[in-house]
Amino acid sequence: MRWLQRFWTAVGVTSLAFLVVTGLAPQRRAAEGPRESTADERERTLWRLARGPLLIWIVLLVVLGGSAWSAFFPLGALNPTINLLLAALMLFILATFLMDLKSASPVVRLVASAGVLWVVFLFTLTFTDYLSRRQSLPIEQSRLTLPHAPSNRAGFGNSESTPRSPP
Amino acid sequence: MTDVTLPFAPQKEVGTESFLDAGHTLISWLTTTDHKRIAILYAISITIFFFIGGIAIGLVRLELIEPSGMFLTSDGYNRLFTIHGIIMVWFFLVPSIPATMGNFLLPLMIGARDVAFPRLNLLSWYLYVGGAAFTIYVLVAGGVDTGWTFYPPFSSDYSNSHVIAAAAGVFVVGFSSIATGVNFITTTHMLRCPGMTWFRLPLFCWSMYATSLVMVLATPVLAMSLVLIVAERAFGLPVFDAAKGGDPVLFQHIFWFYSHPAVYIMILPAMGVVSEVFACFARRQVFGYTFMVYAMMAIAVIGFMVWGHHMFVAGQSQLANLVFSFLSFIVAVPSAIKVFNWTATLYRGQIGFDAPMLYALGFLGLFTIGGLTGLFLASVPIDIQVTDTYFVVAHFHFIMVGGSVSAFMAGIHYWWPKVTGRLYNEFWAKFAAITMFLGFNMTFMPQFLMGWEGMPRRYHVYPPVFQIWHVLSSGGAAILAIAYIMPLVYLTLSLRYGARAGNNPWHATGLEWQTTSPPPKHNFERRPVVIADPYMYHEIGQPRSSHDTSPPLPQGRQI
Amino acid sequence: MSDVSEALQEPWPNLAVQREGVSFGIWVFLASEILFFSALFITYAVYRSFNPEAFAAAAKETELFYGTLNTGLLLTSSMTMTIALRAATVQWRGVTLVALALTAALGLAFLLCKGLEYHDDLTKNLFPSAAFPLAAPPAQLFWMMYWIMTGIHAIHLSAGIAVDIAVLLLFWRRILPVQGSTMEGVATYWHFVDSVWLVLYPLLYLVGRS
Amino acid sequence: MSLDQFITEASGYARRVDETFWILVAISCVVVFLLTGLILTFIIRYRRGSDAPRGPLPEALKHEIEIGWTSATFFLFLFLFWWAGVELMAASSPPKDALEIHVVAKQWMFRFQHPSGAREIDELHVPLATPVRLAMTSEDVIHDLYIPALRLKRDILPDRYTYIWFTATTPGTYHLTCAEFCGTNHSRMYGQLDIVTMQDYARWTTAQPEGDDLAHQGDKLFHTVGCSGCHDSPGSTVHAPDLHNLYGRLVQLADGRTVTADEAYLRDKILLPNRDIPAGYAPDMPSFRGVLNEGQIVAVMAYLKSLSTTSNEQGARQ
Repeated sequence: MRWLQRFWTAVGVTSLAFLVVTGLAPQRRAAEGPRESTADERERTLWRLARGPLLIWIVLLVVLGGSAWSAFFPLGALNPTINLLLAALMLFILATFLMDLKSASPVVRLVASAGVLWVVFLFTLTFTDYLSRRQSLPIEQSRLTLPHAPSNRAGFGNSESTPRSPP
Repeated sequence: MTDVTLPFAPQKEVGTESFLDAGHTLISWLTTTDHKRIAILYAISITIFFFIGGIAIGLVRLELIEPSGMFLTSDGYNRLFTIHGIIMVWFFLVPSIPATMGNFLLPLMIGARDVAFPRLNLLSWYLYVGGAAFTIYVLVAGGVDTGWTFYPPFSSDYSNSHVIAAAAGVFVVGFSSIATGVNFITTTHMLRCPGMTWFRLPLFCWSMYATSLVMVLATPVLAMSLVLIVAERAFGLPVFDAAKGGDPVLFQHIFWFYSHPAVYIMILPAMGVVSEVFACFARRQVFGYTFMVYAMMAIAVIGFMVWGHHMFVAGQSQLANLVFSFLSFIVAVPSAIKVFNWTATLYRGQIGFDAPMLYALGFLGLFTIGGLTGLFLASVPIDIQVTDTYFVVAHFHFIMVGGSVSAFMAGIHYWWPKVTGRLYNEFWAKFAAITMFLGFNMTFMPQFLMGWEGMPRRYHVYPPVFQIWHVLSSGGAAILAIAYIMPLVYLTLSLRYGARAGNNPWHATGLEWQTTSPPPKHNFERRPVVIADPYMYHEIGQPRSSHDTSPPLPQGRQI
Repeated sequence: MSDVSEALQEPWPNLAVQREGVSFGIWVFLASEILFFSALFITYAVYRSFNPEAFAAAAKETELFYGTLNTGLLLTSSMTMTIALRAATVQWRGVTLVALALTAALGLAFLLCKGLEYHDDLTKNLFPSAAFPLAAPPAQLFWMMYWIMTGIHAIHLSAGIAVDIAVLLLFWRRILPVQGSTMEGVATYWHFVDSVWLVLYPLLYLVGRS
Repeated sequence: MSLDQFITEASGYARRVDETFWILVAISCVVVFLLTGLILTFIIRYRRGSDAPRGPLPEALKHEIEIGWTSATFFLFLFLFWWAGVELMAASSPPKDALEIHVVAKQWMFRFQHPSGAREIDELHVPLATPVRLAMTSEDVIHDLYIPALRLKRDILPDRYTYIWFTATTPGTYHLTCAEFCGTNHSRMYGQLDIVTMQDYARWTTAQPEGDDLAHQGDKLFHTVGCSGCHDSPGSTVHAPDLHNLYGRLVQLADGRTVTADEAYLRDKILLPNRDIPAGYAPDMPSFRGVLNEGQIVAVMAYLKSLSTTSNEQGARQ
């Protein structure tokens, strides 16, 4: 693991160099942000800026709480469904309001959904295989997933004529 | 040739400095953010790797002349074909056309000053170099013997070669391809010059766009599959451990989710290149432009849904076999359409047989055979017989070497005057093109035959009945090696001794030909505007004399 | 305005296109990242669908407290990051810097909690090995997924924190103008890392609690 | 060694695969000749400077041509898919009375175990005109059993069963080999398939030195490794299920599900005994992973099967 140490050393040295360079850089004077003069106006601007994110934050925390809380009720298969749906809801809120997909151009939204669509390709086709497998399954599971399938396995143990004794 | 005056074509102004003259120090090259210089950095790196991979397979072919081997141990043999696969796939073919020609031409063709993120572009080259460093380390330290596919549990538990370093190399170079992909997609969307609508994009740009799509969406999955292999090998985590209920076949799913689309990363750019070349040397508009565009996008998207045809014998379910077989047949349709369209482009043309055209015609023939044998592999019963045999080896070499490398050569010869401002020796170029075609067929045709007869791939020693085919194949490989060295020589010589090319030696219409050769640092002296569809070669009408090479209507001009 | 001319970079014709381009480019990269994680999710999904009981039993061993606390920390950091972005768009340097610093602090707090949690997990021998306490072999698959998923997420978060601090310093020393597309890129990436955790949380912590 | 060992069509399935193959070859040849002909005609007729007439094509025609060849290719490919798919479906499930031979692959050899108990390494004897089913598993990495003459190939996975089956029609000696890269001596992992008449197969079986058939070996193992201590001693303090007549029966599990005690279930119980406990029993059986190797597990399972009166295997044993 020597190379790992070297790697971290390199990371450390680079970060230090970065800190030194930025720290020593000459302070340039430039126009300061919003030009509201009074403290009152600044406060109002701040409130206007932070209001949206704060609201979203509260909503997200509530949904998170609901998700954790629901996990303790014995609902069977409904548990993961609820949890994942709530996660999807949180992702949707996050992407729409905090990642600004709401105001993004259509093509940006297209790109974001392309990522998701390709995940759907991956899942659909992979599960096409796994949900219909009759062989090469984990041995202890093969019978559980396909209780009714007229599987190869049905013929597996039919030993009616298996041993062919010599005449 | 160079004294033809072109409408709208800018004359080389006094004081116009080409990108090559923008700096002559090594540092100026290593810190450049100019897409054209990065393209050249890439070109040099992939050429080096092409020849390393070539030497590896040269030794393999030499070894295979005797059924029981000549000078290698089995381990040595396994390491050679693995390194050949890893280098040729990830360090040559994937970056070959996109990172060199794509980098150089995409901004030129759409009239941009550079790619969208020039520093990211440079970073992508450094990532390539980083990955390359790992691979060189693997080579020097003793190699890796898993095959380029890294199947567990062999790669994760049983191999005692440098799997982790090799996987790290591929992982890093994967991010280089993602960076290129992100850059190209953003460039195509955001930086098209005025007048360059989507359906005026040259097909090469479309091919780059489609390729980038695949790079961006497929490569990360490969990266993760390698992370999982390393997690199992380095930390002992039971990722694909069947004894713990894990599934080694799952790795194959994840791996081929990248590695089949990767084939399209290799072939789509080739399709783009030959579309340009056919149009230019047949002096005709590409037949069915819109169909070509849709076909390319269809290949890029459907290409993601066919990976399972690599796993027909791997223990995949029968239903999945059928589904993947069906989708594989479907994805062959757009490829077939493209072949028909190229052929139809020749109809009623003014066909000239310059070197790029010879390479492109070679591509057409070899790609057709590669594509047709793909149908064999898409039908499950035949695939069961020929998969993991030399038939498959021959098939994908027809696509990747007969297809991609021929197109790569066609592109190099076509744009060489633009990049360097020099013309190469036409005779040697044609001679190399024909030698390459013949050598290629001699190498890989016998492999189809022995593959069908049952000669498995990755075999160090083999049944003597196949010796005749192996000898033929090795002979072909020798010819092929010579054919690949020839361009290296005459192209290098042309840098010094070649005639000045002029701005548009082929009288081509594309925007890249409307600037100087080599182009200035910011590509165009004045702002380019696109005024026409691509490939208006036919606009001039009937030729006035038998040797007429009237300049066509250029796609755009600088204002 | 001098800030604007500084902010405009090479190939872009104007600032508006550059802004859109950067945000577009970041999203293309995120699409790639989605696929990166999806390879983990498919592995998890396949294994869990074949070993539901073992996964439920194994997931009971995770530290729900740390998991939920960390989710809260990340959600809060997303909030502060958005405030930083909003402040940057009106060029309010002070608020941007404070919000960025808060975000980085929350990110580091997440990593600290994660470290404590890892420590607890390791004391319980939950890293798959010969000493692994749970009997059913597929339980090891769950914990394998746990370590890889949280590990890779932590690496992403560390990268996010590094970029966050770097931008903070660049803004603070006025090397980069506060107005600019840089901030948008950083914020979008940060939210993405947060989103990944939102998926990991129910997969790793909420299974088998009922 | 001659080429016949590879290319002979040694089963009906192989013959049908070949038919499909040659049809595809014929189609490919037609396409290649057509295209080559067209390309050659075009590049000669329309070479630069020739006096062949040129001119633009009518727009409408262009569109029709595109649609024409797109749909033609599509339907051709659809047909090919259907053709190959039918082939596949026809070959998908073996007859129930197939002769079952176990294959265990390891670096770098194949071990075959016949129902009679006969074992061989890198050589497989099978009777003519009898359906044979190979149940395959690996002890280490992924291997692949490839029998060119039967046009069959299937990966062999660790801790998994994969299957192929065939009915050989042409007696002779053929090649079998590993087709999935499995390490250093991958290319030396091969053997031969002997397709012999039923009489010869029987004679060969009896001539094998292993006197015991699989079930007898299993019986011995059952007692030597300690299964019988709990499962076969009525006086034992341990409450373990009686294994007589278990095979093939429905088993009620503790969590309410019902499963068939098939081979996979038995194997599961030997290796991972504390999953899916039958109703009324405690999860207290030790795992035999590492105690029994693949071959021995097969033998024990054969013994357990022989305890079941629903099969007539018992009769065959006596």
